[in-house]
Amino acid sequence: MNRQRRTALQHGASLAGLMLSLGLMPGVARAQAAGFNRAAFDAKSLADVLKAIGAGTPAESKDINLQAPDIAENGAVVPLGASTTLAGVKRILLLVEKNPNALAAAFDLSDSIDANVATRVKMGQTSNVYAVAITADNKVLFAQKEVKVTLGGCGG
Amino acid sequence: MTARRLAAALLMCGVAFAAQAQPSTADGIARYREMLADGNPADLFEAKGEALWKQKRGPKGATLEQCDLGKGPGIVKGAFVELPRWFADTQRVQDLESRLLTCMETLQGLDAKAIAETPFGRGEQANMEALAAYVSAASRGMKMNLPQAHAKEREMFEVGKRVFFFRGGPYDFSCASCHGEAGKRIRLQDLPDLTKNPGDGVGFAAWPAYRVSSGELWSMQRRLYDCYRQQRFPAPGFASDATIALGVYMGVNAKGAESIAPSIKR
Amino acid sequence: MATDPMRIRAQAQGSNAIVRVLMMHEMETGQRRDAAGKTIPAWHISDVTAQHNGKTVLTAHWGPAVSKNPFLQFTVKGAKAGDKVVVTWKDNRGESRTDEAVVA
Amino acid sequence: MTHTRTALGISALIVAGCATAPPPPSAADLDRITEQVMKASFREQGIAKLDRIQQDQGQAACSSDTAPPEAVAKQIEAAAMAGVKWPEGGRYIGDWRVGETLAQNGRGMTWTDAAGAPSGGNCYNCHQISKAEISYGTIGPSLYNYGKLRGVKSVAAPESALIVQYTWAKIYNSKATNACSGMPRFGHAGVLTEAQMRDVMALLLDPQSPVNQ
Repeated sequence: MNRQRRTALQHGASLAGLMLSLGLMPGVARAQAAGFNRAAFDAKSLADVLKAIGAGTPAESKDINLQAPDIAENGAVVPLGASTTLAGVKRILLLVEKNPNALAAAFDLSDSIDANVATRVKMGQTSNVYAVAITADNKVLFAQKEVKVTLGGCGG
Repeated sequence: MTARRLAAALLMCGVAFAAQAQPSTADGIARYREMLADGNPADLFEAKGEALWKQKRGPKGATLEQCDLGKGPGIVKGAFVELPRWFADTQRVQDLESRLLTCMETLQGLDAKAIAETPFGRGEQANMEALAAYVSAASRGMKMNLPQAHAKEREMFEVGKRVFFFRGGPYDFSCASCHGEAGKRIRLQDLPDLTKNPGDGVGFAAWPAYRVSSGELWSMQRRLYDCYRQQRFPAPGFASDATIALGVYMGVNAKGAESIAPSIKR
Repeated sequence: MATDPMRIRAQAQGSNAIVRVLMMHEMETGQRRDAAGKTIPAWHISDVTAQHNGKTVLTAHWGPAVSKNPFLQFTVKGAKAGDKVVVTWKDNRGESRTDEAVVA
Repeated sequence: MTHTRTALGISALIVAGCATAPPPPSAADLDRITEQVMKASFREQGIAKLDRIQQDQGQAACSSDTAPPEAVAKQIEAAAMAGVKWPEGGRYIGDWRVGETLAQNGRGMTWTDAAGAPSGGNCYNCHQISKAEISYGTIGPSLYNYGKLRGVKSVAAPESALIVQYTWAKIYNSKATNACSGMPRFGHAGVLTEAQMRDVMALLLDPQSPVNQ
């Protein structure tokens, strides 16, 4: 239990770092949000980011609903979604911990969009995935889940 | 009863049952497939195929709208669930792809031989797969109903059965090695028993399909080509008689199965 | 402009509209090598925007980890049957594609 | 009536010089047509040459939905057993870790593989083997606890000799014990080398292997 919690906190810290350093924090760099943030998507791993920065601690939250399968028959297409009933969510991020670049997708939501988005991502191997929600008042909340990627048939 | 007693026992031990309950692998995979079913990228290929069907192309600058897929020129709906079938004009039993090839040649003036020799997913073969998606989609929800009235159709069924059971290659595999018995799987992939009707939307009634692993739309021709690759056989020619005979065998066996093509597959 | 159209389905549900989008794109990761061992450069949709009746309501930024032929689902609040939804994607080569749908 | 009409029809056709509605082809005709269809339909690609669809006796005898006659099956089994090459120096057991990697590996001998590229054992495609791997096939029987269930406490012990040799023969040429086995003849067909077979043997039989935990 303790070890799990520590791991979660570690991930949390690294996530905050990733977002802060790369101008993804709402209010920090609104203007940048309009364009694709190269650096954010180049981050090689959560650990890399953790090393570089250490600010902000996102909290794991039951209010964030991460939709992901327990097991994926093929890592090329893994459905991932995030939703929350919390008010004022401005941004949703979807990450895959063990991918070469952790961040898969970022969504900037206007007031007209429900905090409920879904897409599909590639996963190179079994990994934790994260859904992160950032509110207008800079609360950073996340949910995580392990998705098992199985080996395929025949030629595998 | 036993399950309830077990649950009670676990609770008494202070262990939350829910935390222990691991959904089975099969349930997990089923859930994964369910999540993918809504939003099948095969839709993209279907749309592309429809545009190609209606587009004037080739040296003759014609559309495929007069293509006879077996139910008369221009009739697309219901054609897929009756293919392969005998065609009097070509004096051949043809499957969907070989018939499209005929139409591309006769109506549009395209070079059928060159298309047959093009690798899958490239050039006109990519168009062929989109067309296959479009034509099959027009029969979605209909039941497989291949004709067997013509002697050549019956002959192709018998030949197809023999091809299906033909063992060869360094691994001694035939189609039947994997698809001759119900309830089997390779790794986690369920294998339909293609010697009988494997059920609605399974096996022959599920192809063409969007392949998640390659992100491409595979027609039955491509499905068979890759089966033979994994059987360690030499390569079957595109629209060759062996592949068409297999189509007749599997299609006739699937009589009454509801077509869900183009589906989505691992 | 990219030639292959998107498939956009926008369905009214209560006072909202659920929008599902499929886009035809390679989404090359930049991690793979070709037969000669040369890295195949990343090629992916980087930006997606959605408009509801002319107003931008959603902006997404994607890396190459989004699957080939991407799927996107979102929900527009206060959208009703007959409203127009426009989706645009842009990739890292500068290609783009815009398609629209009417909420049904 | 029907008979007369058919006879008349045939004579009329002979006059016309063409043939329609001939009697349905016999099983032998269909075998011959199938042979022609196979020959005309396949082309060599990469390392997969056309000799791969030249069937040997065992393949031909097991190419229908009915099993070959008992006598034929026995003959195939005896010939296969006689052809088993036993390992040099009686060394049957290698490294189960390498065996596990081989069992996971489903590559080799397709037309997309390079000539001479080592093949995997393909084992998990059809068999459950170690408990840890949940992605396993069910075409073949479960091999979990293979050695343990057969009482193998030491692979070198004399009482293990029979099961060790049986397993080697099974992997080398599955037809030695079952004429129409669905399993490739790994040794006979040169899919696996002798060293690789030793490693797969270890995976199944070594008491230290996770298969026997």
